[in-house]
Amino acid sequence: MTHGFRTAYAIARKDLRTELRTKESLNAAASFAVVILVLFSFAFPLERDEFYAISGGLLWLVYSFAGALIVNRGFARELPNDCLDVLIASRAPGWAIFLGKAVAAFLLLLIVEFICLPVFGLFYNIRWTDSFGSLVLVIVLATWGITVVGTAFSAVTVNVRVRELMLPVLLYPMIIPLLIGAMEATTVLLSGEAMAGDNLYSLQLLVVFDVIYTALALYLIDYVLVV
Amino acid sequence: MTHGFRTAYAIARKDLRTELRTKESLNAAASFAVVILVLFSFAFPLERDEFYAISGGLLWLVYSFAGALIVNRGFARELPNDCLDVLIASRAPGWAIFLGKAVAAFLLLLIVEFICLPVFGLFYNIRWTDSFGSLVLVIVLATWGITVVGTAFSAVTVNVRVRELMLPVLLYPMIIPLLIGAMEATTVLLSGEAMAGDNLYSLQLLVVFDVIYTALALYLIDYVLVV
Amino acid sequence: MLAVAAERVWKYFGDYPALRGANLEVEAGSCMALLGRNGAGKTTLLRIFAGLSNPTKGEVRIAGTVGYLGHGIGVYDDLSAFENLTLFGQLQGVADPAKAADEALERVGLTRVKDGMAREFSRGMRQRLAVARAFLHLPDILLLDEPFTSLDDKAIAVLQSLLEAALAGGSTIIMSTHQIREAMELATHVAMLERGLVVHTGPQNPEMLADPAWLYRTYGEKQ
Amino acid sequence: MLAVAAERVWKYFGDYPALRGANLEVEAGSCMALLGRNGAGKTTLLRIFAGLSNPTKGEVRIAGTVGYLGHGIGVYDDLSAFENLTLFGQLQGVADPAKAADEALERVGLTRVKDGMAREFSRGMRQRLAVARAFLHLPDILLLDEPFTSLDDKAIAVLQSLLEAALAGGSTIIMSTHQIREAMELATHVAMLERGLVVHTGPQNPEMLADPAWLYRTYGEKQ
Amino acid sequence: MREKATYLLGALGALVMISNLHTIFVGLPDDALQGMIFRIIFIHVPADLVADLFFTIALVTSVLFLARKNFIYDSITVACIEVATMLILVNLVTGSIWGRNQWGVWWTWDLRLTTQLMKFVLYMSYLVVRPAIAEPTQKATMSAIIAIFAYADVPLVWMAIRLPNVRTNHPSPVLGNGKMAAVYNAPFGMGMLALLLIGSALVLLRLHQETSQREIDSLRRELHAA
Ligand code: HEM
Ligand SMILES: Nc1ncnc2c1ncn2[C@@H]1O[C@H](COP(=O)(O)OP(=O)(O)OP(=O)(O)O)[C@@H](O)[C@H]1O
Ligand SMILES: Nc1ncnc2c1ncn2[C@@H]1O[C@H](COP(=O)(O)OP(=O)(O)OP(=O)(O)O)[C@@H](O)[C@H]1O
Ligand SMILES: [Mg+2]
Ligand SMILES: [Mg+2]
Repeated sequence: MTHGFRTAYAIARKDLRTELRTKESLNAAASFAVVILVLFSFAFPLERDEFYAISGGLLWLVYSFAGALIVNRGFARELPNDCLDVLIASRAPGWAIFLGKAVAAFLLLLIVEFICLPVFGLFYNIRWTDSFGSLVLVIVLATWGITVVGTAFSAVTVNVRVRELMLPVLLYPMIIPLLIGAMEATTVLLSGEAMAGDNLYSLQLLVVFDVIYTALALYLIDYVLVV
Repeated sequence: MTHGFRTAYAIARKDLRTELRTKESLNAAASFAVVILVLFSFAFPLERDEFYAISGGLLWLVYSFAGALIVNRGFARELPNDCLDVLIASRAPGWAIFLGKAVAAFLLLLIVEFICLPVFGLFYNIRWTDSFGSLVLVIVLATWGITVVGTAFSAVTVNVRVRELMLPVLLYPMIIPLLIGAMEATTVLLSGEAMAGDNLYSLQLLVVFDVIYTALALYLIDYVLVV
Repeated sequence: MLAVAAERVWKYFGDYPALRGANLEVEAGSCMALLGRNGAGKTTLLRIFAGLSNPTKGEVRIAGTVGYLGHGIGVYDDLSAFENLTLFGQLQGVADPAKAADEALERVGLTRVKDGMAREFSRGMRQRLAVARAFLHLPDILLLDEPFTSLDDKAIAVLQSLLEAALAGGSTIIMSTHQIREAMELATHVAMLERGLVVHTGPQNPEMLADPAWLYRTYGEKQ
Repeated sequence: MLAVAAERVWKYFGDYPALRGANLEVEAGSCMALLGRNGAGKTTLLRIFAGLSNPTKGEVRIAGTVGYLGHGIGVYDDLSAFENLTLFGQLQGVADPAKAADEALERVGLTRVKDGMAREFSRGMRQRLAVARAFLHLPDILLLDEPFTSLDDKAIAVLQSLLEAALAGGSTIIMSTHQIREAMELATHVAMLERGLVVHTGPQNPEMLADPAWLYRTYGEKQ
Repeated sequence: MREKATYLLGALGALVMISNLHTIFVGLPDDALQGMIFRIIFIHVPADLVADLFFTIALVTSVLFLARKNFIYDSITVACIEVATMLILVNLVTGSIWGRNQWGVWWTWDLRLTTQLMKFVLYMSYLVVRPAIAEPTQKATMSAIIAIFAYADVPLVWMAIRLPNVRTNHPSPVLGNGKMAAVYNAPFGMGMLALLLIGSALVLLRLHQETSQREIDSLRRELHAA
């Protein structure tokens, strides 16, 4: 168990270090997110008030697109030089490899999200600072859900010929419930309402989603990695 | 010249044939597009009339996402077994290879788009049959623009380590003027207005875009293929 | 004492049996050359030994720690040589990864470039780094899949001397190869696979050294 | 008559010169083995001959049509053997692609499986298909980059016999390899590259056959 | 020597800038319509014009690289694009501040603003993709192609307030058509000169870094290839 967590830590550190060295997926995801924001704004020429009604939806669409790019790299990062084989052949348990990669992707996606947030606020004239604390909670919960499902599917598709096609096709339908929860919660928060009463529903949804999929992924990953 | 066009035809046929055999990017793009349509309808809880105002934007967002998936395969399809080397080493001129791939991607994207159109009409209660002729014209012009730029960048990024990240990063900003034109023209058409007068502006934009980028791509492709 | 044993191991890829009940026993301290035609199942068997693949049927016993070197070199291009080795030291649960890394770099003669990124290394240096990585935790058993492929004479000599040192240190080696001559300079035993079955195992003998085709002619399928 | 000539060819990768003014002349009808250590520039030179890369400086003359077989086999997995060959026939501007494809399949002995998808072929069959593809338009010059790598004895024999037939038919062959022994069974000439320069060219001689290391010892850099 | 000239150029630019700021804030009266904020024009517009100039140089050097394969052109291209992209950011930020003051919002989606933002994003993606390509010749070639493709947005931004019938909130052209008060001409010219000098100094600095980086890289490669 301790060895497992140490392994997870080593792998997360490795992923973050190589990523921060090349900044490939960070740069790509961040600039992609900005481009999508621009595209949306052009696609939807709405009034400012209408934007508040769809602000949560907009934000999470952008986040989920950026997320797909980042988790796509997850296990794909191990493909050159057959590093994945070496990881598996080492004594490292499967769940630890998975956890390390998921944590790294989670942190990277969070970075991208917190870069996008002010840009989003600026472009759409939306105030996001009022309920920042609750917003962070929602973002963290939903982002963990996206990365845990995404990293799991990145392991599933890592040996598929058309990986970059298959990952989004698998990922988006799976995270729709999560996104709906996150979108609702975010719209509520950005519109200035408090996160209480009925609004707590969507938070509960996020927590349940996270718990179920994290457990599933940690449990099933061994079957995915060694066939 | 004739040899060039024959080559282009042979390559387009090969790409279409392998694609129709495996249906990899067709299936992926089509199901991705449908998933996005569903996501949007959750993200934007708007009234039916409001949907008309953003219908063009919506449609072209979906089309450009599907397009990115399809053009991504363009030159990437030549990577396994180093087929690209063989193509280049054959007497085939670069512009012919490019043209063949662009035409194949164009046709594949058109297929996906015409699969999505009725689904879109159904989900959002939008009538698209009234001005079908003009709509086809807009779709054809904009789709050619997307595929020509996309295929060019698929050649540019084919040897890049993180191709699947870099292609969308390059593609979207480049096609935004095109998408703006296509979105406006489509919204106009779907709202029942005629394609005349001021509305012709966006059509002109599409034509200019297509001509410039096709010429650029055909001219520059040799520099990309052999370094 | 047996270091590795495979008992009636089957491996199906879909409906196709790549291994059809292969038996193999490798004595601790020996160097086994795994020979066989393309598609005989050498890589499949080695991957099962390394834990990269589960046998469909049959049993595999491994007595000790394993180091694996496949077709890819298994190091990260964007990490330095030293970072690569400490990472794998941590994964292997080595007590002092930094020290182990330094020692391994010393063994393969890369101390001078320990802070260079792996991506900038030449083919030969990459190969050395890969060996350092596979040997890092001084494994009891080394599994090598076509280790001599595409290497020049100098690189082959380096690899052979590293393997010799490992053998002298008591490690067990199993390697697949088509370059029988290079392999025979090290191998104490040979095993021959054919269509998923081990059709011959035995100690190396002089005929094999002199005439690499002898083995195929003697034990191989009649054509 | 010269089939291929390189004159003071330089190739920079960034600021690093992989070729530093290499000169090479290959007589039509000969079989040239291109030898040299890892990183000497063999692949770089062959790719320049094949038109896959532009030399930074210097001149390359190619007298005739070229067939290229690199590390990858260069056929599409999702096309049948026949479809693959007709496609390449069309690209090469062969007069009757279907007929040429049939003949090529006949030559390499794949007629029986001509409608099978390439992805379903075994390693040996894929190699044959690759050779058929490279030979399809009966090119005057064949460029082969490490053609024997990872092949078993049988596959090597098949490839050698195909190459022999091509040579007998008047083709010129240039192949890079580290498997000197296999190459010497065909080669009429050898050239040795070292750090981007051709340091020796000449006809094959008996020493090379008996002792592959002789060449490196005689012409290679003192270590 | 080269370095000293570069710093001198930068210092000169800074001097011009400071003296011009003095003129602008002390010598000019507030604008009748906009009040104090109009002064931002002396940064806002030159930032974009100088950036466009550098983008144009980058276009030319990109074409030259493809034609001549000399890495110096690639270095000039990337130096110009980096500095120009930064200047575009200056234009965006000043425009945004101005917009907040005049329109009440930081941002609005019209053709001018959007195309300008796209210019920024396009050249950012140039800078993002570059490091992902390892082999220098390939990096330079692909970068040149991207720079050529990206340049198409520059005239588009220009046209965005000059074509009839486009929906935009941005003021229509005032330069070169006599719509700007004559007193503004001198400080505007000085603003241009200041940014041009500072921009050129930065470009030269980046160029210097880029070439020495390539030398270091090649030395390291020689060492590692041994
Ligand atoms: C973020 C918002 C803005 C952006 C991205 C932007 C962008 C630009 C660009 C690219 C130019 C120079 C190119 C050209 O002259 O065609 C320009 C010029 C100019 N801008 Fe802005 N601008 C913004 C906001 C504003 C605002 C709020 C004002 C004033 C209310 C303003 C006033 C001007 C003026 C007067 C010019 C000179 C026009 C000419 O004669 O060419 N801009 N702007
Ligand atoms: N992942 C896979 N999916 C399907 N078939 C496979 C897979 N891996 C191997 N095979 C098949 O199993 C058989 C044995 O393959 P293996 O790679 O073990 O052979 P090998 O002895 O290593 O051959 P070579 O000398 O060519 O490396 C082959 O027929 C191969 O096609
Ligand atoms: N695309 C590239 N980018 C950077 N450097 C390269 C590239 N291709 C080759 N090189 C370098 O050029 C030199 C010559 O490489 P080349 O592949 O031609 O050698 P080779 O003789 O074929 O070696 P091997 O026997 O290992 O195949 C090497 O140092 C290599 O690292
Ligand atoms: Mg094998
Ligand atoms: Mg080579």
